[in-house]
Amino acid sequence: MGKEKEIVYVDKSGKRLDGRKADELRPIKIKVGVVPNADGSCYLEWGYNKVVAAVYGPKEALPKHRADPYGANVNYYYRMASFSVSDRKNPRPGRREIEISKVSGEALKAAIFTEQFPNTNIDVYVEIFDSNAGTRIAGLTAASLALVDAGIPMRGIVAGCTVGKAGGHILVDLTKEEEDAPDAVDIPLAIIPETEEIVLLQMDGLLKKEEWDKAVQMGIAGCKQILELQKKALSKKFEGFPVQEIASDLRSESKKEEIKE
Amino acid sequence: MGKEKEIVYVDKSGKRLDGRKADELRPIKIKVGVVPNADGSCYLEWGYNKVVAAVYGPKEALPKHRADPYGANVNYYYRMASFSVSDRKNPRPGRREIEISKVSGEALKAAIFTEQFPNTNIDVYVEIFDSNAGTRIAGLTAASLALVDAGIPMRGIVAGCTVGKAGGHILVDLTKEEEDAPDAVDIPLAIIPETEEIVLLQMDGLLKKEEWDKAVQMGIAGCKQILELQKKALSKKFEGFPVQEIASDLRSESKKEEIKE
Amino acid sequence: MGKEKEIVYVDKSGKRLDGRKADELRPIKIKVGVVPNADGSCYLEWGYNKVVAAVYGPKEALPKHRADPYGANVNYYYRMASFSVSDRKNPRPGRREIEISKVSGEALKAAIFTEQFPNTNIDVYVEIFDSNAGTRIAGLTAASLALVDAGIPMRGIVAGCTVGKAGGHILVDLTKEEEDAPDAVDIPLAIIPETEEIVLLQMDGLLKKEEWDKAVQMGIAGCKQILELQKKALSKKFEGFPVQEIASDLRSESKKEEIKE
Amino acid sequence: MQNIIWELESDKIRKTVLENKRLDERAFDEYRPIELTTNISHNADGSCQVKLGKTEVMVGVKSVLGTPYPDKQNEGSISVNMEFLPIASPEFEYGPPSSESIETARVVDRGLREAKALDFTKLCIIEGEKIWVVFLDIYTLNQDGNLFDASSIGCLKALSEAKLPKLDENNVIIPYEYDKKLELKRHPLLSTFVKIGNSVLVDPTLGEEKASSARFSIATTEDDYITAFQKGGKASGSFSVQEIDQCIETAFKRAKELRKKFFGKK
Amino acid sequence: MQNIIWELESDKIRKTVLENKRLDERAFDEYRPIELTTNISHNADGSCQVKLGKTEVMVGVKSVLGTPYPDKQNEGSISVNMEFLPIASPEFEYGPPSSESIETARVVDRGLREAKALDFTKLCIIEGEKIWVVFLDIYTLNQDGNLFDASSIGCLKALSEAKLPKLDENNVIIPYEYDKKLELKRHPLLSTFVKIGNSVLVDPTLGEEKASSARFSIATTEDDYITAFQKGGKASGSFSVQEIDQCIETAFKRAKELRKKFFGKK
Amino acid sequence: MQNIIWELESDKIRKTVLENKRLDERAFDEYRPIELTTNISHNADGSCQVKLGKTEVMVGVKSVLGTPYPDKQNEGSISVNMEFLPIASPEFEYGPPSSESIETARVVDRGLREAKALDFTKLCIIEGEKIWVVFLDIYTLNQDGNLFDASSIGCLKALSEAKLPKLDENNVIIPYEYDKKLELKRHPLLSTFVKIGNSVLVDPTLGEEKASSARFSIATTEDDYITAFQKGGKASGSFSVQEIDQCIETAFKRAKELRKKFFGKK
Repeated sequence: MGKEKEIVYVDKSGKRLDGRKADELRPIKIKVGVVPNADGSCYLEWGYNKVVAAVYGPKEALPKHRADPYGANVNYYYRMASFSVSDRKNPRPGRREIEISKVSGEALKAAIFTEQFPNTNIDVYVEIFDSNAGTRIAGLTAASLALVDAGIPMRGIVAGCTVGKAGGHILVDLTKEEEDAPDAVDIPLAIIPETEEIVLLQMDGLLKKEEWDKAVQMGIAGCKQILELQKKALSKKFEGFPVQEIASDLRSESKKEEIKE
Repeated sequence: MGKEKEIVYVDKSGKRLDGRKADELRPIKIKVGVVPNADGSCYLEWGYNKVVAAVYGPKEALPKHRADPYGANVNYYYRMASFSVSDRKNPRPGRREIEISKVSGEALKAAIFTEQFPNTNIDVYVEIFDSNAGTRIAGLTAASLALVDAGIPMRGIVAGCTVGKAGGHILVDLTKEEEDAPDAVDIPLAIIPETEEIVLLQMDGLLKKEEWDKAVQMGIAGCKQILELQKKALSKKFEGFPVQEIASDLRSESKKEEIKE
Repeated sequence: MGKEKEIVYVDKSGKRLDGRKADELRPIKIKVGVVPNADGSCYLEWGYNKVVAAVYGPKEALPKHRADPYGANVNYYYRMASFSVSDRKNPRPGRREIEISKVSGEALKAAIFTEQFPNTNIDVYVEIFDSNAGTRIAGLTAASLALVDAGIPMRGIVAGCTVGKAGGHILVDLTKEEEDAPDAVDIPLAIIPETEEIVLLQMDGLLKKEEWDKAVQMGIAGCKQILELQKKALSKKFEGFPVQEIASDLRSESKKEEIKE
Repeated sequence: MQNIIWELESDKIRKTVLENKRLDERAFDEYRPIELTTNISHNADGSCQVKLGKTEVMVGVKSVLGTPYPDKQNEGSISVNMEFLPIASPEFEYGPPSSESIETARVVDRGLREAKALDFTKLCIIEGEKIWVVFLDIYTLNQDGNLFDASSIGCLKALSEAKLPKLDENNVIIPYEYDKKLELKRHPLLSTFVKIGNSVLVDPTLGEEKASSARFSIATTEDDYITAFQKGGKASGSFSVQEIDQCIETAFKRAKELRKKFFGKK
Repeated sequence: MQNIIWELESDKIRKTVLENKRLDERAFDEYRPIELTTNISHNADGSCQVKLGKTEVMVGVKSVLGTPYPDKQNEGSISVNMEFLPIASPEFEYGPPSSESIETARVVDRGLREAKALDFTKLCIIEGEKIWVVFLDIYTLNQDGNLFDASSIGCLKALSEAKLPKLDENNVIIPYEYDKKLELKRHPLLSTFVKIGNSVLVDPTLGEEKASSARFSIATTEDDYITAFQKGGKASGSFSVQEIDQCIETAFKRAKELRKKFFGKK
Repeated sequence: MQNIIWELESDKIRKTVLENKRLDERAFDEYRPIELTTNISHNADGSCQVKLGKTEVMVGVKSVLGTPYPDKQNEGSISVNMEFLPIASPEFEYGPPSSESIETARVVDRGLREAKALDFTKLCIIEGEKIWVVFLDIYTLNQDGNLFDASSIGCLKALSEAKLPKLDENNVIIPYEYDKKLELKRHPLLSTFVKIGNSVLVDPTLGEEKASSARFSIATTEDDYITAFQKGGKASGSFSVQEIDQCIETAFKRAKELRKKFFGKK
């Protein structure tokens, strides 16, 4: 093990393994309104990650004893296609998918005016067709737009961004390769950018308080970049343009963001 | 493989491996009304195949949201006993059993006046206790009689017969040995003989159009032979004879049929 | 096999492998009222066996079509913790647990005035956290007290005791080691001691009628000893003493019993 | 609806029993007629159809290759399973086995296993490596009570008819070829009783089961062993030691008759 | 509510068909436009997105190591599975696969397997020991009818694009490295028809499926074979021999066009 | 009914919190009393019963033999599972694990695994072939809130007491004989907070959990690492960066006290 060539996660010129800078996101494409049958939907590519999110509802909550008279249930289903990972995944949902569904649904619920829809269900389906680190955040980001597309009133769009550590560096939007670093720490983060409220936050690994302080600021900045892309995708859909494909080269986008901050 | 002794599926005198002719059925026994608790039932032996079919219903469809206000649901359950095949079968229903149940139920539904029984279920249970090719057709043939026994009004009795190819020959009612021919094609077929309406038809393998043309005619003729046996079994039951066992030596029957055609 | 050293299950002085006499029970501790959320509960140690029993109910039976208008359903759930046995147990309930739950629930039902609570469920949960032969009887004994603790009216307390054979001797309260004897017979027995009604009785092995005659008398005597311990535990709880732990050294107890008989 | 009909039936049965009679005129210690038909499936290694009055079950034996338990390196094994087919009763449905079907299968299984009806070492092929696991699968065809006893005799008969599959030189099963018959060392048979009022009745019909307050089963062998007890029953019933003694006596007598009739035991 | 809307839609479709027309103005033997996009997942060994009108499915291929069936020691295997994602329709839900999804997967599976579309001996790595099992997983993205044909062409295209993973010297898969492409020997394609009144329509929309009395599917190959039939449909419909002949003719014609367009077959 | 009672309780709790108080008079950053009892099961390799206020869980360790993951040939593994026993609450029922129990088990599991609390290479028996899989099974006995922290400390304590089973010369487990103790490299402990109104409370009771708008958990170690975050909660709540900083401070302080008290760490 000690003999393996050590990987340099950020080189002297500040470049990561894929050429990005520490605070730079991978290329992202977003298209709102892709599933004709759904009340709202979104297709999102984030690096190699490919996600389709669809929303059905609000609709009557059945069976009735699971209805909430104070507001809508938000049922979030995060699932990975069998071919979306390196080893074929068993099609049945695993414990990881169930946990991600739970925390993602709770994150969205924090942004939805659920009280306007008592005794209903809002079903949010997120399917991952290709993956390379960061799928839960890609899914949540797409799901947030599918909710807007479905006309569900929200206190703000939920925007997510992973931040973490690899090779001693704090980095946004880790790739699979970076997540496999021996000291890797992965911090999925989602906020309502307008208020900086944290609605999803998870973390595993060994992280010092000072590292967290730096990471959370980079993560929030990343979420704000995502928000701009989300808004752009929504305006394309709702200005009635015939949307074919929305390619946002994030590398140039993110440079602009850097200047703004 | 090439060295294996080649099997002659039909010999020079027109005889198959078990001595039958191309259009000859295996011996068949049918007995209607064998399960005291059921509303209708039938026991059927077809070569080595042994089937019990039972009908319960029409009865109130529960849960109510699955009731059809325009007519009865026909729920067909084809299952194989664990010991009915060469290797012990897992008792849980497999994908094959679920598919066979679906197409068999749809075949029967085409013959039942379901519209006379809105919001009800007609449950048809078919259990295979021994098998040697052709069990789905044996099951459907028995189920059709169980429905009549249950007094459910039908546009006609459904009669089935497998037809197929082995060793280049078009044959009715293939055995397991014939089904294992390298060029085997298996065509389960069921009709309402009076109108020649096809209510079940499946096929796998490599079949030329001309072969199909021949096969379908032989299959229909086979179904008509089956219908006669079905009628005989029903009349035994309903004429009130003390039925012990109905043995119809199909070999002699089928000779008569040949002459008729 | 024949070469293995033969185990002497009862030595010349009448002592068993753990020093007990043939009719002597293992040490038992009982504490009533241990689960704050439950309507009634009991913790019981019996040799190495450790059991928690809790009762919820009577409460409305749902779904309604499973309610009994003539009396309460008694739903008994006997389960073993994964770490309660030598090889880690799969957490899903096995066929053994389902059968034990069935006969134990039926045993308790014989003692409960279920007719006083039509259309309700009485749920009895029994979890085994450590085991060494006799867990079903330990569970039933604890469950009976949990029912009393829940204030459910009963014709009598159900008391249980295992009796059996090892090395040719009829013994009460077999240990795992005794149960593994080549000629072992295991007879779980539970009665309502006041009337000597048998409410649970199972047996496997090879037993002569004369052996049964002896066994049943020893078993009934064992059950009566248990009843005394059950009453003591209840009185501790209900006299309002601050109960910390009820340790009943059965060895001295059982000697007294011997004299009485 | 169904329930109301059974309630009325139960009342009638209880009244009749009070007059020391049964609806079908049997004596309290009298079985219904039993018919066994073997060799019902050429794919099974052994099989038996049982008609006990109107109750009917099918039993098939299939032996498959397995590995021994760590603590029984030189012994094969049996596995009894039971499916309550919905063919047999409007009260049965598909799905995970009910606690009733599990109980029946387990009582039959233990009855054979613990009575050492088979010499399990004869089911060992290679010590510590390869054994026979003999599956006994029971299917209901018509439910009219006492599935316990119908299953018990059906399994014993199917076992007594069963042959082990033939193995080739690599210990792979040769389909449809068979080796020696399984040899039964003992013939344990179950007898089941229900209690109605203060009476104890053998071989209950479904109606009698529903009218009863408790159930009790006993297996006995030709060498005068009791090999299984099982007390059950959904209502609030119990048995006294005297009642159990009475059941044991009937069970021994009845099992002896059945062993004579169906297994050629004197 | 949903049901009432579909009832009204069905009435409209049936009336239109009586006038020899379809709601979307297609001829009875006319397909909807088809678009295929390949290589949609870098983790899949091959993949294809299919749009057939508004119906949309995703297909991915993953080959995993397995052991051969006892009776096919020198052959690999395929396994087709289908998930009706609730993304695609308010009528779909998670849980055990529905009989509809099982039927679709099995018809596609048999269509490939029995037509010998692949040379299964080429999926054998070590005879009797190690083979490739090629998984084809189909996911619905939008349901507007005829999932059969969309799945059939999607699977065939994904297979035709798929490569086998590379193995190291110990026959362990090297992630993201690939060996040769899978080679297709035949290109069987399914064509599905429904019957509405006395008319037979190819490539039904969801509305047409719901308005129909029966469904019929046929797979055909470039070497003039029929390789699969499947009759189905929830309503009380049937087909005559003549109708089936008419379907066969259309199926051959249509499959030829699709093979030319998407698989470069003349 | 149940729901209405909880609604009233929640209102009361929210009002009390507005007055900077808790119903049980604790300070916002104050834990309930904790009691640990070890060695509760002689069949477990290590075990611990936790009482945290009225919340109670049982944890048992069982190590079983397994094979290593392909990418971790020289490492053993742990597996944390949690069962919400219906003994503990009228809201729990048997069946497939709820998302709540899965979340709890996974947070505890990752907390141990990612903090490298164990040296996983010491769980390797033969590289690439045989490893220990250490199962940690958590059972609820009474649910009064904060099952996260009760499970976290219960698992750590049970692990710290656990011994590996002894193996014979063929690497088969010798029942009830033990080898060395498992050695803990780090002692990560979870601290859980809820938000009620604008206040953040540590170690919530069940009532406080139900009255809260969001939940947040942090694991910390003796060497000043944060090793896990988990934000959750069923209502529409969120946390600010400042609130999280406040939680981190309390979590470090509290974990230090617990490590001192129960693990002899200064």
